[in-house]
Amino acid sequence: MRQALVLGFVAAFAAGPWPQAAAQTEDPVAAEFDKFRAVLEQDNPAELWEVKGEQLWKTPGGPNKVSLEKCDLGLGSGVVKGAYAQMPRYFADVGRVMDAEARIVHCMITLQGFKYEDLAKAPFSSATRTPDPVSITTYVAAQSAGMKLAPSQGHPKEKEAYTLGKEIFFYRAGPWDFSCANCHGLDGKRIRTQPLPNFAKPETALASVQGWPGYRMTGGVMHSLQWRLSDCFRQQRFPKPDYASETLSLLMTYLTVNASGQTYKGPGIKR
Amino acid sequence: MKLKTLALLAGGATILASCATGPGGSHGDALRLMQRDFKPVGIATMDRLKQDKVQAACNKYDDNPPKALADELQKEQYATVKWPADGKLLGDWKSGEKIAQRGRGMAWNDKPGKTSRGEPNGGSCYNCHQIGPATTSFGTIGPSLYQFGKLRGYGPDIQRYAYAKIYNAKAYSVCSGMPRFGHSGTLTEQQMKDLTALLMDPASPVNQ
Amino acid sequence: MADPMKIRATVQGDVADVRVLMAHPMETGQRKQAGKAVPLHFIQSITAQLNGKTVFSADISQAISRNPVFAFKVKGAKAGDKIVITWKDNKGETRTDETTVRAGS
Amino acid sequence: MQQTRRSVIKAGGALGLLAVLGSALLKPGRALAAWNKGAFEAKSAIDAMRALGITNTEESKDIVIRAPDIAENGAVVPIDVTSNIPGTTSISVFIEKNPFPYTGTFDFAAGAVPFVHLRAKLGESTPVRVVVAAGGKYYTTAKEVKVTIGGCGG
Repeated sequence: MRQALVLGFVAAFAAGPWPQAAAQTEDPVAAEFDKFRAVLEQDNPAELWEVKGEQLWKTPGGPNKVSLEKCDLGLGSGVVKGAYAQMPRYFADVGRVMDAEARIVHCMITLQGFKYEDLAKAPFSSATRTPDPVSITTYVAAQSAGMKLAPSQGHPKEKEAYTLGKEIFFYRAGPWDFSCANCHGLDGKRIRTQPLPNFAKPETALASVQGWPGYRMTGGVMHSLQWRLSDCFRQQRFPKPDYASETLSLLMTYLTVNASGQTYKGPGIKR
Repeated sequence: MKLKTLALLAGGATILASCATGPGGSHGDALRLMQRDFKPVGIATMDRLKQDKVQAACNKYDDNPPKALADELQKEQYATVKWPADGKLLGDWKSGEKIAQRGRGMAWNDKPGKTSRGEPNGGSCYNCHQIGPATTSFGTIGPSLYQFGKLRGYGPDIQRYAYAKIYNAKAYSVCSGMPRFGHSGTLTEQQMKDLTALLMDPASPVNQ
Repeated sequence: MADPMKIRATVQGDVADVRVLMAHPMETGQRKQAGKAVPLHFIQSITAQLNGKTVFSADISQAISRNPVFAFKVKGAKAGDKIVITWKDNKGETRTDETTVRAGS
Repeated sequence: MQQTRRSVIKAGGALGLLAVLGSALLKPGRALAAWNKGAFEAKSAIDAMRALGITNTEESKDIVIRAPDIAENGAVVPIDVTSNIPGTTSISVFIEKNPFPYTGTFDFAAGAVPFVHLRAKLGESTPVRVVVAAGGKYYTTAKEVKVTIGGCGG
């Protein structure tokens, strides 16, 4: 009965001025997921890591026993509010574009004295351990909740990053001939029951950024975009991208710029 | 060690982008970055980043190459199909159903021909296709295969089409989003026969 | 020591809406890590007090999701009241956190 | 045997017939303060209920279960239970097809509203059964939740 109503609603709006909204409600399964995703987001375990990340940011740590409060996320030394929504961006001190987590890792190395090799050894969360950069990224991301995504595209290197990121997104290779676009360059498709938003289109690109860092229901762990993209390459049957590498920052630039101007809700919940 | 860190964190300054056009444009610089930033893991070796003729053509033409080129490549791809020596194309649909359900294999922690759990590689078929009526959690990237044989007939030509499509999807549509399961060594001959049976055996639930 | 809970309590009219996030692995004993089963490890009981009086309590199993989330409601609460929540797991570990009821918006 | 028990549970009102199996002397409400190991380790909802002393239940439309028809991920299924039955003192949840169906009992005292939000693991598609203790009696209802394969499966 309810299903019939939903379908009727969709039919009424299919020819309306909001094709995107229609595409989202078309699938009753997706509609059910959306409804309960909102319930889950109301109390998101991600908040536990926001608290932890804030502590890690503010407490002296690492071999140098200093906090990260001098870390420049692009808006000046120590400014966290709004920084995530404007990343990836170009950093003159490293001569390249960095996403939030890559920048945090950079600060942990340069300010706190950590070694990249140590941070990159097991950079992703497991059931029993959440690496510090993941918690810190969650905290930093939460400080941009409700803000419009505005990754900077003013510097030539930022424009170049977008172009290169786009090429990486569309690069078909590997034993299964996959590019990112094979799954995420199509409209209104799903894998199993999971919707696959088209990240190449501004209307649907937000889904590539929204909800990350995210509390992932599978395994009950906190993951950032670094993990998401890395694991996509695993599923793509590619070799493994280095943690916090430039390739990942470039790909994130492509995705985030496509979603520019849309509101970022902060850390989310993911399947 | 320190050099590596620097390369990872500040490397970009040294690589300049040429004027890339569309998604199909020059990816020389992007590829160079990927070759620097990706590392092999187990069976996922670095040569997986190298494109073959089909991948390169599809990339270059945004999955829509000129007809003459597409025809030529499709012919080449069709020629790669190795037909079973015993001439039989239909295996066991029950085993085919399991292969269609399984989505593992060929990734970082998997072994040659086997998943990390020691099962034979899966075909990931349900990820993209509706197949048997019992599974409602199917993907929609590919067309529905429900009643595949019932709708198309159970004759030898359709059998050969199904087998060859699984073996090398690019033989029929050169930029198809479907992997080349035989050509890439993902599935064995027996597995592909079992999948063909899942689609073509009149007794398979797919054809009920 | 276990990580702190995150508790939110807001009052609308005279009903307080209490929502709590707990950091706990809630291991079912079925999960394997490196070929070995991870032993059962889960919160067994929870009590919540409003100004020292138990209002809500629960006995739960390992089927509650990892990093548990609960919400409940208490009538007769007002802004400034104290909510104290305690959990105890099957290994005897326990954690207590508190918050003050805030006026809802 | 288990299948039979399950159909009995599905039959709902028929559950009352099982009263004779348990001790009719046990009073509703949790008899012991201690975590009920026997109930939590029971492999069927019926056995768990028996261990809890729940032996006579009545189907009720005054219990509202809000849970997804299809769960996006069986590892985290949000469940809201509201009892509109006057005098409700506790809400118990049984995920019938889980290896250990008894998931928990939530007790309300001193002004607590008979409502709870929880998130549970569902191993497969299953009825989620709720038993409410109120005014010396037990009331029950259930909701079916479907669990499917979500992502790439790899």
